[in-house]
Amino acid sequence: MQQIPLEQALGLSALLFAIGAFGVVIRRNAIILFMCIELMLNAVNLAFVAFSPRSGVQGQVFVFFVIAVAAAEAAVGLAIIISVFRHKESVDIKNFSLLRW
Amino acid sequence: MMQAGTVQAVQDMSDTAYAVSSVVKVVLTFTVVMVVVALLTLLERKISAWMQDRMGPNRVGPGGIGQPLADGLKNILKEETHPGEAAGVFFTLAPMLSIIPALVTFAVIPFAAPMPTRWGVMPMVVADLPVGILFLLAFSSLGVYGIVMAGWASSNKYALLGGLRAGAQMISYEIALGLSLMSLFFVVGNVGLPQVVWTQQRMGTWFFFTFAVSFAFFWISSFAETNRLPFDLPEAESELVTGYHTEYSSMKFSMFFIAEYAHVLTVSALLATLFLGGWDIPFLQRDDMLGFVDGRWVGNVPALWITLVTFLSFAIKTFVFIVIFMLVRWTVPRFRYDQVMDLGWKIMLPASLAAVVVTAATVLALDSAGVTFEQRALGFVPVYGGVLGVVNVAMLAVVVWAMDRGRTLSATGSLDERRARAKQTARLRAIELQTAERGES
Amino acid sequence: MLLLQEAAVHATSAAAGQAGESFAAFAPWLILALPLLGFVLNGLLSITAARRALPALPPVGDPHWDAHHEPSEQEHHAHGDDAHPAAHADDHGAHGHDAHGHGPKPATHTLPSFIAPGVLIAAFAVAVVNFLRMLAAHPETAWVHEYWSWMPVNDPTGALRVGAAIQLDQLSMLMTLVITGVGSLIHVFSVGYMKEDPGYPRYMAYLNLFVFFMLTLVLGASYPLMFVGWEGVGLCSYLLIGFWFKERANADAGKKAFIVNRIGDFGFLIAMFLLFANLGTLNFAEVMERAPAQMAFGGAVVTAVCLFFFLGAAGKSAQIPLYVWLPDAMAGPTPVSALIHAATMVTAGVYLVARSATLFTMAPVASLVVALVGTATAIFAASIGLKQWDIKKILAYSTVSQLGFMFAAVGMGAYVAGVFHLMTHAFFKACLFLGSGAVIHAMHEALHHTHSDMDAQDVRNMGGLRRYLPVTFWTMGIATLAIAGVPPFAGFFSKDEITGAAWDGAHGQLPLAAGLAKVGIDGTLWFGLIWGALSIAAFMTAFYMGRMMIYTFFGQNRTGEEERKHLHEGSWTLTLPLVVLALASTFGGFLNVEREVPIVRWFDFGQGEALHRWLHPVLAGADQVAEANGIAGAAVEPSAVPIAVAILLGLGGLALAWTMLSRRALRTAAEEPAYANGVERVLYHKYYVDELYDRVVVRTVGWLSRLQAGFDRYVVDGLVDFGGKMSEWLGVALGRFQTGQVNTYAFAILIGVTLVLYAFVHT
Amino acid sequence: MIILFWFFAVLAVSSALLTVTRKNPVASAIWLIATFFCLAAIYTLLGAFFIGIIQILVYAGAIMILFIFVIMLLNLGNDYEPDIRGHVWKVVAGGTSLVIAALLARAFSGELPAPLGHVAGPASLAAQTADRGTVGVIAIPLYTDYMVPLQFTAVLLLAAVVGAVVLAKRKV
Repeated sequence: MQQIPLEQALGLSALLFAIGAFGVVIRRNAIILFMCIELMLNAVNLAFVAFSPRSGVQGQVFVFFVIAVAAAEAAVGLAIIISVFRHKESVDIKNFSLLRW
Repeated sequence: MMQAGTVQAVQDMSDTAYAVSSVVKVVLTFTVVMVVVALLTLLERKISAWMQDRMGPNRVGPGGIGQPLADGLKNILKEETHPGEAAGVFFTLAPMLSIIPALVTFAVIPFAAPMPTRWGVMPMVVADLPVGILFLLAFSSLGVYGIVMAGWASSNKYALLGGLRAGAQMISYEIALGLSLMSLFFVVGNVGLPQVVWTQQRMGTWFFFTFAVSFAFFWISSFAETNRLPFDLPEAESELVTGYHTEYSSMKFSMFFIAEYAHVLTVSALLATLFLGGWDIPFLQRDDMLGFVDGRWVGNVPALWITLVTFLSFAIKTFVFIVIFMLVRWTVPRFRYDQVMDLGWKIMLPASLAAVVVTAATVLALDSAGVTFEQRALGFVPVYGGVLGVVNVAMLAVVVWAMDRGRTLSATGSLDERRARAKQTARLRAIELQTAERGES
Repeated sequence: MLLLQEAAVHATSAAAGQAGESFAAFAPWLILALPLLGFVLNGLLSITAARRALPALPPVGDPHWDAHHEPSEQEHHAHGDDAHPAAHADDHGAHGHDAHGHGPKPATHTLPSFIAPGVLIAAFAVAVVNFLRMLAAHPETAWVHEYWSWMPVNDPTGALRVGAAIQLDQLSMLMTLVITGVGSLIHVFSVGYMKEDPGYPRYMAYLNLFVFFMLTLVLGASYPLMFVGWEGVGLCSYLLIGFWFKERANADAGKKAFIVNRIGDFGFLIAMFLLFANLGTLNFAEVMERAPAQMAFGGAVVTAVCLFFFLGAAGKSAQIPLYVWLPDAMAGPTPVSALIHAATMVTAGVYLVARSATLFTMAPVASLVVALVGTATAIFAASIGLKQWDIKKILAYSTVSQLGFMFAAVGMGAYVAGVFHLMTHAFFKACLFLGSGAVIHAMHEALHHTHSDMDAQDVRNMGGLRRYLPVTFWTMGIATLAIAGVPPFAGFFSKDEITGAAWDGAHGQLPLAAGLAKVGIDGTLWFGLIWGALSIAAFMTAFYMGRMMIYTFFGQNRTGEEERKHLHEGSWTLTLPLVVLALASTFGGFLNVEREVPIVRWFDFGQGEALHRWLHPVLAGADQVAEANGIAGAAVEPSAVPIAVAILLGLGGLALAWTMLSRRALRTAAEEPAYANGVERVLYHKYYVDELYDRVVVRTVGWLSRLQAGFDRYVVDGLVDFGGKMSEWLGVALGRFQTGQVNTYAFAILIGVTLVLYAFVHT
Repeated sequence: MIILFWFFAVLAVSSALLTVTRKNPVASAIWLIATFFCLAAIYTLLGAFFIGIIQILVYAGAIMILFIFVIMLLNLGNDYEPDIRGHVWKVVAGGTSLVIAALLARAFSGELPAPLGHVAGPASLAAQTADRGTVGVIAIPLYTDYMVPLQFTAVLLLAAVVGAVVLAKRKV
């Protein structure tokens, strides 16, 4: 079985990361923003996993932690979105600017 | 039990043979499953009729055997309705999404002992994934997408409610489902389903006894996962019309139906595999084989007749579970929604957590005591599985009799509610009395 | 390395076990644990009592609330409040007679009466068992047992290893006996003296805690452990001086004691650091073993160590110039003064010097300083004592003076004499203090009945108490004879040994004299001076003690008609300790008499000088050092002169007091002026030392503090405020970038990531 | 293998792009799930079976369900407001993202640093998998070398659960 070249996997990771970052900048829907962030996290995960055939299993362990943290983040983030939605009737982040000067 | 001398006789398949056999297995399995599903609809109607003392379908073919075909034809030919407000693509996507996971899950279930062929020994499982049980958990959790999306895309409040209910219910019970399987990992030591079957063979006890708590919880959860009575809240006719598939008609509706029966079939097969020894034939030692581990054959020599008999064994076990599914449908009334959630979160989650801990402790104790799977007391009583089983049955008894205390398993509501109701009645009666007195005076 | 050291430690302890093979310590930890247990129990009781005494609703704006509304135990608050008659009068008016009902006391105020003395007596019993075993075995080396490792610091230069270890040898045994024995008696006395006080359980808890720390101090096998006890007793002293902390003056006295002691502790710490830096250990056994080898005789290091240790000792034992806290410490309850500020804690300094005898022998200059400071303190404090009117103040200055005697002794290398005097002093001074407590107790009760606002502690207000308090009179009389140095009472022998040592030194027959000669100082003149000064101090001691006794017990009673009816002896808990201590003061001196004294031969006390022989193993190290450096004392020629002088001075002082005062019609405080002429005035005002300290130290520090406060306020705060303002402006300016739009932030982060990546790729 | 990888890679990138650009949140979510599936496949191709299945189990099966759930609960999917920023933003952000992608690709294509880690070393993943099993290969370092992070993660998850409940509760 032929191994997948490391560079290609990493390139994919970079591309996905850039797409996610792009989404974070241009979207204003808080939920979609979250999803873009998840996309970026996944891009990083891919990089970790891509290294693991070469560098051992630690990369995968880290991915495990990233997934756990992502789950926690999603739970809290979505709860925040729900509670904000109750007040503002919207999930558009231009309404979430309470903490500015 | 293992016969080491026969290792050389068994050949592994070449890559090409493997690929060809895989395709054959996929096609065959799919066909068989679809046919069985079709027959299951008939079976259900027959059993329902039997339970209600009626005849059931009996017009198409002898004993109504052609009824599924007729139903299929009707559904294909019927007009498809598409609500104007429905969200286009998702409305169409939803039935597909619900049928796929049910079918895909079947891929990891071994349905017979490995079959010797001219090109080597063929494992009788579509895909012996190294992540077997996890694959199962992962894909069973995907079934919820189809239902949720169907409910949402219909733009119908009943459908949406049904979809949300289904989502919440399936997520809730998935936790207990996963946790109940955790205990099995301790003993099996791997997550492949063939290993599960093999471990049951070596241990001499099936897991329905060894992991009684897991068995009970998995079974209950599987009712919830298939949305069958008493957990059919997503499609509760009396409350939500028919829930998430209210707006569906013809083949799309049919696909939900097929998905449900496919799910029942898969879950029954899983229950058979995980807890009733899979294709293991009771009291027969010839079927004790695992497969190739690092290129070496582990277990007895495979033979064609063994494969056939074990398949029969597997089929019977699965059938037993299917029938029970259907019998339960007409036996137990539907839960109320809060009861469902109570059972899932307040009883099954803590109980399965506790069961995991106790089982882990027992396994640790047994391992430290140096007890092996093969060990037998009095020549035939399995020690390892026996001890675990006794512990588990005791735990199950504790769960059922001490923890529940008539809160969830009782059909008439929780103890608190009954008290509250009694109080309310008393108050109403007092008010009545007062008004009566006032009226008199 | 560490293992080797450990092995070595084990080997030495094993060797120690072999040398005193028949000495097996009997649960010495119990001696420590019992008072601690008492503290815990009493502490819990006191917390319970405090809980119960909590008000339901604290009234706002009523300063007298405490006095009025505390539970009924408050009613006899005034009884314990001996140091503050003004407050007593105040209280009095507030209560009236109606508050005097004797209701049943809650368990929190009855249990301590059994717990506190009980644990002490038990500890004393354990100590006695150990003492008897030690007496039988007479081990040559100390018994050291490490219970657990307390401060193991594994630094590369050489591990600091301080274990929670108990050292039992003849010196610590003696101290333990004194502490637990005298402590038991004083605890019993406290039961009678304090049981009406609302803070009774708290008092007993503190007292137990004090004993625990004091025992830690003497039983600890290393300087750090000793320091723990040292600080602990300081803490308890502070707590007990300020026991009636509702009075500002008491709290201040506590603080004064605490702060002055800190100066001394600083010295102790520096000495420990120096020791560790030079010897690499702080355990007594190892220090005494390594010191002669690793430090030069009379060198700067050992001298500095000893001087710093002496600074610590001066703080704790109230030597010039740090003695000022002790007279103020009389603000505490009288049994506290007896236990802490006369019998035990203040002698810790003497114990420290005796414990470090090896070091002090190696540092003749430091020893001479110790002796001179001790002598100066002795005569200085004695002279102040001449003109004090407060009975406790007289005793306080007497204590300072007697501590001076002890320091003079240990300074001159007469360690046994110092320890001997420490012991006898513990007996007679405790007796005197307790007696004064009994007197004050009686006076208070009498004055309380008539609501008089006379000072219950002023000797001018007493007079003729002999008839009303006979037991107190006789016991205090014995103690007075003892402190005045009248043979055959205890004080005579111990004090005589000290003056005798000075006499020997003046004739060059002391090892220290030889040691001084070795570093080029002629010590004989100094020792002569010391002898003279100590003799004068002894004479003054006899005089002021006689004066105190005469004012208190002789002549006309000056309390007044009505009060006189209420003067009576206290309960047995008050008198029993007095009697026991009086007996000890009478016969305690025979512990260390020379064989030549007739009475010793008469009673056949063995070879005589029992204490000398008893303490010999402890001081063996010092002797070895002296021998190794060729300064071991020449054969002492016994001389009758110092003995004769001592007897004459003691009797003479008492006689002078009798002739000067007894025939005069003594007058009350209202009639008798505090002082008559300039000398008396200076003495009455304690040489204005407190005022001097106030002017020189306190005010200077105050000015410096104000200066520093100004610097802090204007310069430091200004800078900080400027920083604050700056960030405020910056915040206002930079805040504009906070658009509140997450996208913008994300974009900013993205730009940053890009830059970092660029830098990463292009380097 | 390579072909499969490219197939899934192209699929992943296109569904990621669709995730970012779809106006409908549900559509975005569905496409994101598709991306996750592709990634799971790629993980499996890379030999990380366990991570691949966990990706589906956790991301697709739990996290995304939550997203969809919330979207539906708030009923955002039907009358969604257009929420994509203006063209200037799109161009600038797109440009920056491309620069980042290019820089990352550049960084990855250069001399990669030597494998870090002393724990398992660079021993080939396949050998370790054969030795310890699919799950064991992750589980053994997870429960030995990474025990403390694991515990912290557990605490974090618990905190998140409690936090989510408190936040989403109507009455506290």
